[in-house]
Amino acid sequence: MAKILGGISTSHIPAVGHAVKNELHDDPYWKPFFDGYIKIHSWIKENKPDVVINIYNDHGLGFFLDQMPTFAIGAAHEYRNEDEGWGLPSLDPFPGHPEMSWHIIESMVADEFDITSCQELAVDHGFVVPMQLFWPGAPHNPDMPRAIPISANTVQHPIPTLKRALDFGRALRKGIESFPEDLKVVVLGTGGLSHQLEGERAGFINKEFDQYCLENIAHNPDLLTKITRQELVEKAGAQGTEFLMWMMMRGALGDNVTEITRNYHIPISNTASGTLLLECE
Amino acid sequence: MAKILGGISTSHIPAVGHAVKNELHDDPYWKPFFDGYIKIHSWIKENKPDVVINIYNDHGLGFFLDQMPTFAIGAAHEYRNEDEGWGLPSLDPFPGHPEMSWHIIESMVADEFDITSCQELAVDHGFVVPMQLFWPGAPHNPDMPRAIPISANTVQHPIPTLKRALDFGRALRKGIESFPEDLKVVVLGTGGLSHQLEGERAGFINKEFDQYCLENIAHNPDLLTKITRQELVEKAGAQGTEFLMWMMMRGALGDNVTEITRNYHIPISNTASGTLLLECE
Amino acid sequence: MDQPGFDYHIDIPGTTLFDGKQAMKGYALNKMCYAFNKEVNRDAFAADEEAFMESYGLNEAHKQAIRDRDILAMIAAGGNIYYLAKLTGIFKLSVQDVGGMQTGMTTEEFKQYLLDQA
Amino acid sequence: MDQPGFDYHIDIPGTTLFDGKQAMKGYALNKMCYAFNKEVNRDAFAADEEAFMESYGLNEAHKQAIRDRDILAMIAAGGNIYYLAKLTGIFKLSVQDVGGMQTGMTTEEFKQYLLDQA
Ligand SMILES: [Fe+3]
Ligand SMILES: [Fe+3]
Repeated sequence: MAKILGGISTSHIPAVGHAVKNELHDDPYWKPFFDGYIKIHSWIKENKPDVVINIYNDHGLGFFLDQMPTFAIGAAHEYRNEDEGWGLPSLDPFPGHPEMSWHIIESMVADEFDITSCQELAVDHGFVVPMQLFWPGAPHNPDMPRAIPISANTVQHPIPTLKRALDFGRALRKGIESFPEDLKVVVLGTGGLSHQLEGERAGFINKEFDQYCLENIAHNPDLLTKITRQELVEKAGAQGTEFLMWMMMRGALGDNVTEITRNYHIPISNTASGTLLLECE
Repeated sequence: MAKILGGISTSHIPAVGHAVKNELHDDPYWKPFFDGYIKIHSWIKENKPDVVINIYNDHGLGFFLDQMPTFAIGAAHEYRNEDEGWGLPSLDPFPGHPEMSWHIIESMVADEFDITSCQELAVDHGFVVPMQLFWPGAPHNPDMPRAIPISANTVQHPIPTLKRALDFGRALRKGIESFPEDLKVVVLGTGGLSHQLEGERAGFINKEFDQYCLENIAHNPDLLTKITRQELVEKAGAQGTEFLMWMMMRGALGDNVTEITRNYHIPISNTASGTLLLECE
Repeated sequence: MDQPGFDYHIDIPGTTLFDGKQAMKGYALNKMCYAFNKEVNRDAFAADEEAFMESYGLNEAHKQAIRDRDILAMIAAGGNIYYLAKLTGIFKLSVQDVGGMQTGMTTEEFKQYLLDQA
Repeated sequence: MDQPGFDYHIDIPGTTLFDGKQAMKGYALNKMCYAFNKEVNRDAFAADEEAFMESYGLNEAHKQAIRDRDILAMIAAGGNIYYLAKLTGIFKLSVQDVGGMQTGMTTEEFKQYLLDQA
């Protein structure tokens, strides 16, 4: 049966793609950020997952408002990284694992999650930047696992509640663990932490709230479901709602986890960046 | 507050559009079918609903497999009826009620239904044929209510369970009834009853099973949630899964309903056609 | 829950459930058929079937089933009847023609079969 | 449940929640910006802004906000920042430029404001 090794959450700021391309790892602005990924690289090298479930939020590439799903799961043979409007060169496609995708979708729809299945899906920086961070040279890193993208809506309110996000992860765990092949799986939760791009409050960052989330997500995630979505916007900023992805990831890791590494740094671009590696017990 | 008057379920066979256009109401093949709608016409004339929630299943016009939602709710100013591939002339657009759409979507996402919101949606015969049946000349019938389409996936397995469909309707009821304007609402459930288009079993019809569903949906809908989706395919035929729409409609009507009229006729095209008008108590 | 293991679906003779397994096989075929919602694509297919199929990346099983007008083979190759209906529309086949072709009946026999179930 | 009535959202100063009300106002604007994912549309916009806006059915509030390069006005007119970012990319504005424009700071001041929150 498939086994979940652990989960890794990270911010997915577009500027990171640029920094990676230009090898700015030792630049004074970037060093405190990239240093957060050293232990993650060793963990990945040691554990070599076969499949990566990448929980991210699309930013207006894969989905538009004409049909905006709350939860979408990729079920394609590969996922193309396309131009998001800035003319940046796109990475090569990421190979998928449609058999496992369908297994998960079957399990989750049976468990009353109203999934949008995506047999074709263009993936943006929310999906790609974490792949580049964890598997340098992605998708051409020799250890690159096959990928399954899962996207949650943070573009159009109403967005899912924090409770629904955590429950989504728990149902996802059941779907992954019942897959009959012996595969090692890692789950990513990408986005956040506090930031806001629009309005007179642009540039808003909330260190205290981010620390509260980081303190509780590993061992007390249910506490965080008390946060309403409006509070989340207020305290994490309009785009800090991406913390929902961290909750989805957390749900997939089971009750007990060990924190392997954590990093928090202000600012990268407009964002308070955070990373967390949780290993399943 | 908005009030749900009742629900009307009906088959939505494409051939009906053709029969309506050619005024075949008194043709011997069609008369037993069209006679099923006489009482429904009087009920609509008496009650004059302001809004029609049309729960149907798209057949490959509004959605494709690239992004296939389990439950989609329209949130557009109008809905276009487009060519489904047969070159038939399309009806004029149906005016929507986006304010009520968003109210319902807010309510249902808060209640943990993972809605796909659709701010642009082409509607096919599943939506249009029932409108033509109930409001002759639609959308230009003077009594034509504003419309909100809701589509459930019956194209790509896994489809939602009968229990989830009924629960969807119950959550929908809560969303409609909390809308603060005094509007009269009718809920449609379109599709079914037993039929199968593909395979060596094409032409399959199951009178006994249809009657069982018709007997129980008004006063004992929870009993029908015991039917698994595989059983539904086996007993109702591959396209008889459209009965899910009837379950969704039923959920929206509350505990107690009065049956005003019922019709069942074999065959129209490949389908056992059925109609039911249930009034809320 | 009605799907205990990896094989979610019961065997229903004469019925191919369009699940993930079928969808993986038929994506290109279904995508082409979905395009037939638009008249311009129907016309392009009619003008040059082979070129149009090639442009949608159909595999040989898809193509041969279409060349043979063999509905059962299209379904076996991953076709979904809702999308295939747009193709059979181009071939001027009614739902009853398609029913007859799949069940080995003439269209008249198939119509009678339906009537007999009343 | 955190939305008791018809007004679902609390007031957060300086923040416009992109909910159904905003979405209804901004659909044409956002649809145009979504099209900027493709280079051909970015080029067409750059070649003739007015004609391109007209072809997407933008209303006068949308158009004037774009003519003025006024981000806050675009948001007030129903624009969503994720789609607008594709437009501001065409204008060669960085995320920090956009932040400064909305908060009345220079880009350098805005960058310092971010650093000061460390
Ligand atoms: Fe993001
Ligand atoms: Fe149908």
